[in-house]
Amino acid sequence: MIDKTVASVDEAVAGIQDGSTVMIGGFGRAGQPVELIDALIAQGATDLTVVNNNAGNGDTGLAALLAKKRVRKILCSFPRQHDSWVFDELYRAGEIELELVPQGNLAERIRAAGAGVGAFFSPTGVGTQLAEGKEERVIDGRTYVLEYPIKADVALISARQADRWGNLVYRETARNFGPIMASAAATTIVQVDQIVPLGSLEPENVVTPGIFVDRVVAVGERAWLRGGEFVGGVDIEGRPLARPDAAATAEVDQ
Amino acid sequence: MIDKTVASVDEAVAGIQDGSTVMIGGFGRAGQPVELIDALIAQGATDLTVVNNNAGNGDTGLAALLAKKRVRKILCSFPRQHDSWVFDELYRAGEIELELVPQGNLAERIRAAGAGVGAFFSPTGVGTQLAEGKEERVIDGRTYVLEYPIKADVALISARQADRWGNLVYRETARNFGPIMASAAATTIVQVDQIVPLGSLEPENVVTPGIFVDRVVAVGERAWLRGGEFVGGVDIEGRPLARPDAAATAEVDQ
Amino acid sequence: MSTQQPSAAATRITREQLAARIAADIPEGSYVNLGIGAPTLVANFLPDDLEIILHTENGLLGMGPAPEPERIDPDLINAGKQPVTALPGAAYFHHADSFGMMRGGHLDVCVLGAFQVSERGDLANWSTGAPGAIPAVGGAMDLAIGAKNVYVMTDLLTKSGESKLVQDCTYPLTGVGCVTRVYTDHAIFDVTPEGFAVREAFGDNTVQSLSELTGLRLRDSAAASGEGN
Amino acid sequence: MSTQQPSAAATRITREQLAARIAADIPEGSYVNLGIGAPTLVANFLPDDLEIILHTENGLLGMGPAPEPERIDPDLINAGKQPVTALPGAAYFHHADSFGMMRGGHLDVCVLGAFQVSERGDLANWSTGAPGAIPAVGGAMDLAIGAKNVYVMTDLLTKSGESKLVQDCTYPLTGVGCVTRVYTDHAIFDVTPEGFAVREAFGDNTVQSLSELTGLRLRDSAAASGEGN
Repeated sequence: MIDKTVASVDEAVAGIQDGSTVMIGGFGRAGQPVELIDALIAQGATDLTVVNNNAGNGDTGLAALLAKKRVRKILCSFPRQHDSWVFDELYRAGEIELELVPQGNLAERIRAAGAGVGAFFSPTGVGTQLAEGKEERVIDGRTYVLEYPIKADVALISARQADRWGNLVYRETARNFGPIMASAAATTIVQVDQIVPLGSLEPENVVTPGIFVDRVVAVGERAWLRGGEFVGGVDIEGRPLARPDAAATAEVDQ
Repeated sequence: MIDKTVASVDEAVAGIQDGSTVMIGGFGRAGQPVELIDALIAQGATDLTVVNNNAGNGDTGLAALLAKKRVRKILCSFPRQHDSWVFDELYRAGEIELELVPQGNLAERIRAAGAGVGAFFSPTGVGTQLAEGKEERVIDGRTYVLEYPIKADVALISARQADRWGNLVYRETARNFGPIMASAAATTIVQVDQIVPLGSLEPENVVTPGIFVDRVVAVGERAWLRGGEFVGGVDIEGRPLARPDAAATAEVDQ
Repeated sequence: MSTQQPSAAATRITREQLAARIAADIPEGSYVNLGIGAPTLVANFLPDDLEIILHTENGLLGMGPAPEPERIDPDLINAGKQPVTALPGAAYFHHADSFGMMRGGHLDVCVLGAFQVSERGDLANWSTGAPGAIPAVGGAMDLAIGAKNVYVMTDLLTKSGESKLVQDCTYPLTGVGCVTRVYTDHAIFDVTPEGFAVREAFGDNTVQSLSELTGLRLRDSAAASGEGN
Repeated sequence: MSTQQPSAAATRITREQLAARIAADIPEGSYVNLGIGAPTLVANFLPDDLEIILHTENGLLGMGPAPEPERIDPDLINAGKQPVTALPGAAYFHHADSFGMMRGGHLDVCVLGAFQVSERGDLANWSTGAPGAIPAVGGAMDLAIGAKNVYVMTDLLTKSGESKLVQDCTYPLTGVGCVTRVYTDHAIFDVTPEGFAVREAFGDNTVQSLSELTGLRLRDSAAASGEGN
């Protein structure tokens, strides 16, 4: 029997090596696999190259990994945000290397890695600083730059449900980088709200087929759902609304 | 109000010009938009370049379009089948031009057109007759050939359901080329079993977003479904099983 | 580059008026991406009785307005990471599909902010190039080259009075020759092969006064299209 | 190229035995594509108590056996356009995703037929190059270069007694250096940097007798891997 589920986030991230390239899903906080990142921090791997759209928000998740100085280099499209103070400080101190990639090239380069494309000509970034030194070619009268795949040793992503074969469905815009990162990493590790019995996911609606997934761990339902239904009552960071006593613990709540 | 639905297949294919490049969905008979092809035959456009995985089956659908000598050239991966006699005869008589493309390169070239990729390096076909004359490059120790997008003026595809915005869901392996062809054509025309009210299709499960779709026409439920549920009772060509009186009309039944 | 003292400001429309003006130019059935910042305002002026489908590059077509506070859904955000809603008829997709949609030219309109736009339609809106600044580009470069019509929404002048319409951008480029039209608080400009043409001047502004403000040779769109002078 | 009279045939196993032998080499949890024709037989010998996930390149993972005749579904077919079923845990996807899965190296095993396999692992299986024949390639070239392990399932000899294992393919190539292992009715051969190595000889066949049949220098896999001679 194929069973890709593991019992704990610690088991899920076991074996990640120092020096690995780690893709981390999410766009800002949406779809960010916070529990897996926390487990990676506890696991201790360092000298990592991280691929993410951003460079961490607040003090949790990816920002916490950065704060521990486990990340040598980050590939992303949008590091500077109102709550990216952890990255900002490291960058200004010269303690982290940045490869800035336009968001669509980032996505397409990740897809290319998963789909066995050796390189591709993209119209994005032509004539800009971010294409300097890259090969250019005019095709049918339009100028393109040659972009190469981004592969990873490990992908950490978040989805809503999985079965034991690793089939995944996501939720709303939290889908973002999950499907393409799952395809581009040697080992794909997924945190989900819930593991459902094989056959529960409608084959027409599976977004990431299990072939791209290696390990799945259930971390419990997100705070704004109950039994899979949206109930709300949280702010954009997932913290409970209008409960004064909740403010103190809000920083670790997503 | 956006309403991409049209009342008839004739209206759906109106305006297709002589000399157009027409993508036609389907893998063999699965997903082949037979009613739209019949309407195209009636509409009369000729000197067409057709993009399809195959080159027609039996005497209906794409085969019938070929038999009318409306097709100057076909791009496909697998023209020769046990029931491709129409194409076979035209090809042997030198009356149709063939560009043979490995299936995965065909799919990726169509996707590239839809996704604005200028060209891409594919490992498929390297060192074979089908890569002769193509640019080669070694990337990270592996040899690739450069492949260019395939665009079309029109795509004719088949799906299960659409809403008036043109959002589509498919059925099983009849999905095949539909989503990528929809993205690669200037005008995408879709036949569906059923048009459903806006909001009926779950946003998580939409396979082709309406942005890729221009016209939608309902052609009625396929013979092996009833109320959306599979009931069977047909052969692989969609003809009713074990009903002797049905044999005479079977050829036009799909 | 011409500069202009605030005290000598020509007639200007407000940012809300400008957003309404842009909204009025978007036909029903358009697929539209509104960039982060001021362009987001345009959504507030799209007529309720017209269906215009909003795209957000993080993976949604059919984006609706912000939810009530108690209905905020952290999984449902726009490119600016603000809470949004999804309309009936919406669809979700992953990032490669979303940016393929943009890069493939499927969006009818995108509206972007700008630091500078050149007469050839070059856009600079992602970096001031200031030393020590942390760079961030996001989807700006993809949007700039992807949509059929790239509209820029901006004040004509910087706070210090410099024209944002320029012969050549001095800030780092976002895209080359990509801008179709510039909507400013003073006037609307088309980017033409012969440079900027004034499509519509607001209030007391004239082609002449706008030329003085921008320091650029400007043409009259109506004249350019042969409809008069 | 060596030829062999049928009357002098060495011990051969049947096609069903060969399919069973291949099936036995596929570990549980593998993602497998079985090519059109003889390789399809392998599915019949995969143990019911092991989960091995079959891929069909027209857009399905988790392919099950053929349906009962009255349950044939024209929308649910394999790459050979035969009716199939979908198992619990299946997933559908479009052609670009399906071939990306293959090209991206995500399949563990694919099993293909062959006209010829060269000592360097070149595969010829799509065209005999006969003048006037209508060419058709389908997904053969994608499968050949995509899977982690490319197994060929074939008779060792053609009907006229020529070896299908060759120094250099004379038929048009499907893929270069792509074959991992060749399962034949006489023996199993690994493709190694030094050419074919006999992994397992069936019945009375020996490295020596197989060398004679194929006209090739063959090595013994056990010897090659240092496990003895």
